[in-house]
Amino acid sequence: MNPELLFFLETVIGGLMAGVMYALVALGFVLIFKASGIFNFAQGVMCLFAALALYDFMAPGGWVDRWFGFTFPVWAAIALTIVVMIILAWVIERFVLQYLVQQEPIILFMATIGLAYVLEGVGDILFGSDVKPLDIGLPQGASDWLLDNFNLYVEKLEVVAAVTAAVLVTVLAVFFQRTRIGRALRAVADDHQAALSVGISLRTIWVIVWSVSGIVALVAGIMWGSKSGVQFSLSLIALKALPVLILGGFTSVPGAIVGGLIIGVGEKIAEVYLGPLVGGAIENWFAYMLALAFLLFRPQGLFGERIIERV
Amino acid sequence: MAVKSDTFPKLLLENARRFGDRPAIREKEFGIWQTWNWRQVADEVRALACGFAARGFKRGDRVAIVGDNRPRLYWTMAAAQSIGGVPVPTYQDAVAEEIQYVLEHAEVKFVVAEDQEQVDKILDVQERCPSLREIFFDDTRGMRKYDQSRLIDFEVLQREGREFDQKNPDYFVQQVEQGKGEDVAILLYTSGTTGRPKGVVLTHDNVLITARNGIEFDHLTQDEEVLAYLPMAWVGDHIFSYAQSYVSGFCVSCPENASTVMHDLREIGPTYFFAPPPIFESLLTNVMIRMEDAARISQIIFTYFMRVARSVGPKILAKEAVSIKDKWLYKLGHLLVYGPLKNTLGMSRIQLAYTAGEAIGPDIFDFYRSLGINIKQLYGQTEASVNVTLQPDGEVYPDTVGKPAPQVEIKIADDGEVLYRSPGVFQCYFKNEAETREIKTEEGWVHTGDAGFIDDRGHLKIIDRAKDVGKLNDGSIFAPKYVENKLKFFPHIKEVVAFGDGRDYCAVMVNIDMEAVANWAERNNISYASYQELAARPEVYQLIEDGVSKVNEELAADPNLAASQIRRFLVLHKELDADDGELTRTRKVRRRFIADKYRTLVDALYSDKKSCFIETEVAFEDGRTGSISADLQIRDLNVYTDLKKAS
Amino acid sequence: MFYREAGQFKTDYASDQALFPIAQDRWFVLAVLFVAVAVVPFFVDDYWANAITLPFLIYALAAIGLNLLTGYCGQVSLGTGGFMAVGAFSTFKLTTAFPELNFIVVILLSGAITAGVGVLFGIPSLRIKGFYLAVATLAAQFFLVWLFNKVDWFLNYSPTGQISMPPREIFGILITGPRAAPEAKYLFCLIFIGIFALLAKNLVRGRVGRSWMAIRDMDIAAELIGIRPLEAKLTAFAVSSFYVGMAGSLYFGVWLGAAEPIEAFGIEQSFLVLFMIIVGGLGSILGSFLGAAFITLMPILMKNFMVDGLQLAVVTAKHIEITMLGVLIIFFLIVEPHGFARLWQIAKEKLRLWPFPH
Amino acid sequence: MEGDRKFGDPILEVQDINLSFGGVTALEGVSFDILNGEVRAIIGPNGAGKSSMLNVINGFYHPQQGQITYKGKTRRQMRPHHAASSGIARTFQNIALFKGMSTLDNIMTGRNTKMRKNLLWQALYLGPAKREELEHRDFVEHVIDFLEIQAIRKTPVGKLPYGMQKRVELGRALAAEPELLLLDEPMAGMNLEEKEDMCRFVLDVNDQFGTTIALIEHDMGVVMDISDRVVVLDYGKKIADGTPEEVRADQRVIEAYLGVTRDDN
Repeated sequence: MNPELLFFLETVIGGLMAGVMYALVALGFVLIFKASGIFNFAQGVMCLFAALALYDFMAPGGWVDRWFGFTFPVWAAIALTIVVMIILAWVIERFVLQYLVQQEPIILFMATIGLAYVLEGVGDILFGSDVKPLDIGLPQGASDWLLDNFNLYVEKLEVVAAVTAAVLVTVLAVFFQRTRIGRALRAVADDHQAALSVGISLRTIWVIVWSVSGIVALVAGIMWGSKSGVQFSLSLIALKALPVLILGGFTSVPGAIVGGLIIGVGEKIAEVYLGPLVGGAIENWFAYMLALAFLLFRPQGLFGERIIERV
Repeated sequence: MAVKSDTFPKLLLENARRFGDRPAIREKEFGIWQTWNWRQVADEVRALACGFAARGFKRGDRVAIVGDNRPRLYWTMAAAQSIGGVPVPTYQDAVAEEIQYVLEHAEVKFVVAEDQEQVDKILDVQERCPSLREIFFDDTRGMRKYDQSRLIDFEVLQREGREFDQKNPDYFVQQVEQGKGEDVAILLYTSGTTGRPKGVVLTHDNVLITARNGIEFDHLTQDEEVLAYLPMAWVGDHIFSYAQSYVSGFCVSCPENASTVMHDLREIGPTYFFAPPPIFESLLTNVMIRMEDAARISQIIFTYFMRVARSVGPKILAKEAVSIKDKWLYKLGHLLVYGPLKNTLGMSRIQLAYTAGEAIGPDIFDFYRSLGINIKQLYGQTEASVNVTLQPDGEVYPDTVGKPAPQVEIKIADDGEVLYRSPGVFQCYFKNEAETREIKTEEGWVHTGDAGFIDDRGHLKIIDRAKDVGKLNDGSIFAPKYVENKLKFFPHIKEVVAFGDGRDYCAVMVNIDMEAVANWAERNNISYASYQELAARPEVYQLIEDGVSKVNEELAADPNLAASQIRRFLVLHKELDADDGELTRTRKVRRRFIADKYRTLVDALYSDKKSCFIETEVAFEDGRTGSISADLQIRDLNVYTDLKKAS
Repeated sequence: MFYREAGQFKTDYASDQALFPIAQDRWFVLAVLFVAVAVVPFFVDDYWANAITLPFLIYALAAIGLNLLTGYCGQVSLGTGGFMAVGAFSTFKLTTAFPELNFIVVILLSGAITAGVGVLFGIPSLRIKGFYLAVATLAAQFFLVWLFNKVDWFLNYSPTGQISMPPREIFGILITGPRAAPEAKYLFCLIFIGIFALLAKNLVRGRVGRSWMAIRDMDIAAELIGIRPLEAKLTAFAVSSFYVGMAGSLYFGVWLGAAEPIEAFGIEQSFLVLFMIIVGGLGSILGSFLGAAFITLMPILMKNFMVDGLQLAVVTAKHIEITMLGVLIIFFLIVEPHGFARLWQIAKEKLRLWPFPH
Repeated sequence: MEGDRKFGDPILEVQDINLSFGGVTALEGVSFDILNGEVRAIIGPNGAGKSSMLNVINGFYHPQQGQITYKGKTRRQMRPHHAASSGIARTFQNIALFKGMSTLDNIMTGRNTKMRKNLLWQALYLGPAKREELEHRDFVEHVIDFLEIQAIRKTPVGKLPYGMQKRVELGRALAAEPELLLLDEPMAGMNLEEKEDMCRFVLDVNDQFGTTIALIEHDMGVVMDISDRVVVLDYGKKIADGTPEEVRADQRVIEAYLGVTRDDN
């Protein structure tokens, strides 16, 4: 194959893989925004926090190791981390959100920024701020099969991430479509009263939503952590996911996924082909510009319907 | 001052000449206090007077003024007086028939009405006022739809006046010059507790000399701030807001409308203030009610410093010596409590406040004085151009109405009636020679109709209307008003009607004060659905009974009045109301009317019945009538016979 | 308690619409100004200037700027750091390119340039609203900082990647550079910010301010009664950016003296200023000052307490500080979501009504 | 009030207006006119397209077909700002006041199109800008006086009861000195007394300032009392047009109101 085309293909695939990761984080945002109208700025820090907790449960030298002299196997550590994220969701609802139910969206948004500070500070105090390699046994390195047969260089981890994301989305879709709680969650997005009529209190729903998005954060945290270690910068991937949200819409699950892929690919291509021309490091802002340019032509976003404004 | 101007128009021109740039009158309108200085007022009055003249107004013609306190209505007074006419202010809340009586009786030629509401009333009765020629209105709102032939916009009138003035430039000044002190200045209709209103004829001399004496007596200056909020038809407003303003040159402010008076009072912060006792009373009640919701700490501070104020405040106000500690405590109290309190009441700047018209509760009187507000009582009548007696500074007592005002002579008739003679004494009742002769003697003495006596301090003390003072069957004197007032000093009691003349004992009917009792009921978890239900609650009865007992205790202490102790009482199921004829427009009880209307109740009070059924006609605000009925309880009370125990 | 309003009546609209219609308020403001101008300078040393007064004043200016946009016009912006960078770099380029230019003119020009950039980044606000817009403003933040970092022209080809402020005088008094006296810096900022706070207050109580608030409260109704959303939103972006740009200019020129784009103008700056206006009170000029005071002073107090008082390691103290900042923000949002300005207003009402509760 | 009211030429004519949203038809071939100085009512069952009609008139909705003639100029569609600055003001069915502002400031926004002074002058609040602000304050105070809302002048509108908010909204529209005033259910949700007040204000506005009024109202009693002519819409079509008496007697109107039960009511 033409090496340039091959290079392009690799770039696109790399972009798609990165896009899957963005989509994962964006998914966490969408879940919470859909159910409660809260723009959860702490989503990124939740990924970091989940990854730190997971690391601590299984890695030598963590709190568990130091206090009890043993570490958990991977599956148990993941289960425990899930429990931690559920507890965290409960704590957030109990100590923060329930007092702010009636407030303006911007107040809730600020509260989640405050939350991000708290989680970051607590994470640092508990686990320290050094870089931790996260290894839960996911395959590393390039896929030999693709390299041999197509001469394509693709990270196995990224493939795993893509597959995991696909599975996660499917599970969530089933959860939302088929389970009673899931339907209640969808209802609450449209009408709080409707949700109450299903027989689940708003507060419970919020805890569930935050738990689910905590678990999504854990998955995202595992993927990013396995790729580049668990460190503070992990929380910054939240900033990466934001353009995805403008593109895909704050309330659309498919929007988050397709938006993530578009951003991932667009950014990768720009980085590779455009970056060198302007001095590099454009990945910080390019995604935003891409999303903005897109919005100018389609203000309702990817999957949004045209809004009829009424007075 | 070389020659004192002897009429209002001359005073106006003099003021405009001497201090034309000083504010003369203000009105809260369009969110701010619109102000006119003396020169502008003189100009407005001139245009108006010429307008009247252009429309055929002659010397001696009468102009009725119907409306709230408005600068233009005050100008109308001066304008009419300028060209030898007589202004006739009427009560703005009077119904059409009442206004019709005045318009017809006074043979009014022009009416200046405030707005559509007043115009409607006059149009209703215009056929019965043959002398009425034209109606002028101040507020054009909603007036476009009316037939405009006899209805003229105030501004149009002034425009015509200015044109007239240009053609006859000397007319106005000449007319003013023609005026003399002995000319009739104003015709004031007194509401009267019985019968038809009477038109009191006062001359410029009557009003101006009285006003001057008052100003000198209390050292008023042209820097006073006054809020004109009492009816223009009432002689008090005429003296305080009009005559004294013209004489001393101070500025008068008119509130935005009736509902904003308290707010406007606070904004203006008057230095010279007049209010009848009910207003002082409701302000105080309001303070107490608001304080009940206050935080604990503020309540403690408030209560403590109010106690300090009660003990030293009146002394400090009377410039008596107090201890250094008390002096500083009072200063601290002023910073923390009295100052803010006076501020919220709009009384921070009051130098002098008067109350009159009826007796004021000693508690209420002391409350204001202890805050450092120099409130005094006066005794007056329309027939005297107000002032008969005034309390001089330093001689202020809650139970007297003061010493004779300057140039006023007083004597007490054998039957206890108070008579006076002064430069303010009215000329006559308009078109009512008989009544005039009955009230005013050949020598110029006027019967007040009030019974009273001069105490050892030289102060006049009023106990009741002379004609109301009667005798119990045992021959002892009975002054119903005295008993009623004593009861009305309790915050939970709004109105009282006392009976006893020609009876074996004294019995009373009580009206509860809805606001105060409702508040008390809320605090004591007493539920009720209506006024009637609340009034009938046994707890409320007990509350009233406690008050009545206290009054009996006080009455027992006075040998002359011990026989007037109350034996039986009941609480009325409805509020006494001026619309039902039970009160006068000035909210005085019409005792005879009530005795007649509630004959069954009165009879029951003088039987041994424990309750009595009554059905009453009532008039609602929209003019409909209906009836309410109730089974009222009657309570018996013990009387104090042991004088020592009682005292 | 200290209010004596009886007798303070207004006879014309000018006095009714005055900034401080109540006399006691006027006296209070004059007293505060007197202390700030005539007393504080005697106590300002380098530490007080650089750690407390300058950050407070300069952040207050930035907070006013952001408050005009977010609090008054309802357009959430997360690009404050980027706009401050525009102000700072404009100042750097202008002072180095035109050494004769008066420093005040430089600041105003820097504000103007930032206003232009702000309008550019405000254009999306015409089509997108709420959080979509907030996220879009992040584009400004990241793009601008990247631009200043990458394009050497902005740095005057400085090999260290830093920019530093040359010394400049105003009326013969040194204001910038390491040799400038702390009290001179302080007074200069105080006067400058005082004037611009007043101008901002004037703006928000006039037609422009009402247009902004109308757009904020109900944009459709605003449009239908004749307010042009385009004009209102873009002027908000322009004026806001003008203020933020001037704050950036002072931040770099007077306070820091030297700056490195990524460090000094990162997204943390945007959040910090946003915190200030939330904690201080959205839609309040006074709140901008109170919020700036709180957010700048609180970490200092906390650090002093933990490092000097509890003898904690600096790193641990830093972590606790971040946590506490988060906790405090959440606490304030729960206790009084409308910020210090509302608390101030309530306290004032209480004082006016004392001893009555309402 | 005297019986015969005379009106001038049409101030506004809408012709053959078609409006649809993504396939859903809101208005279909609607034509009618509004004469200078009259009170014109637009009535019809819920969902008949009344509010849409007002939105077309002041340019918030752009019809796919038809034309609008306002003060002699014919256009395909209006623009909100143009409508506002050329003398069309309106109130809204669901109160659309600016919640964070006082009554005074809300009404002042109605003067916006009449204020000219630029940003700089305003920031300085000196000379012309101050004078302009105070002049408009004076005008607004007259509106406040007219609507008898002096006591709530400085109250934030969010704290006002519903009826008062409606009044403030009318004030905001009046502040623009409109030639054509559009009122979208001005009496909805009011008690009897408030309705009477509002009726009085509407008539007084019409009477005092000669303002032409087009209003949507559900209370038939009110409509019959205060309007000069009525246009009836049903399912986006005009079914009747004439004096209140004519309309009341119209068979199609009776059917629209009584004959057919709807689920959207």
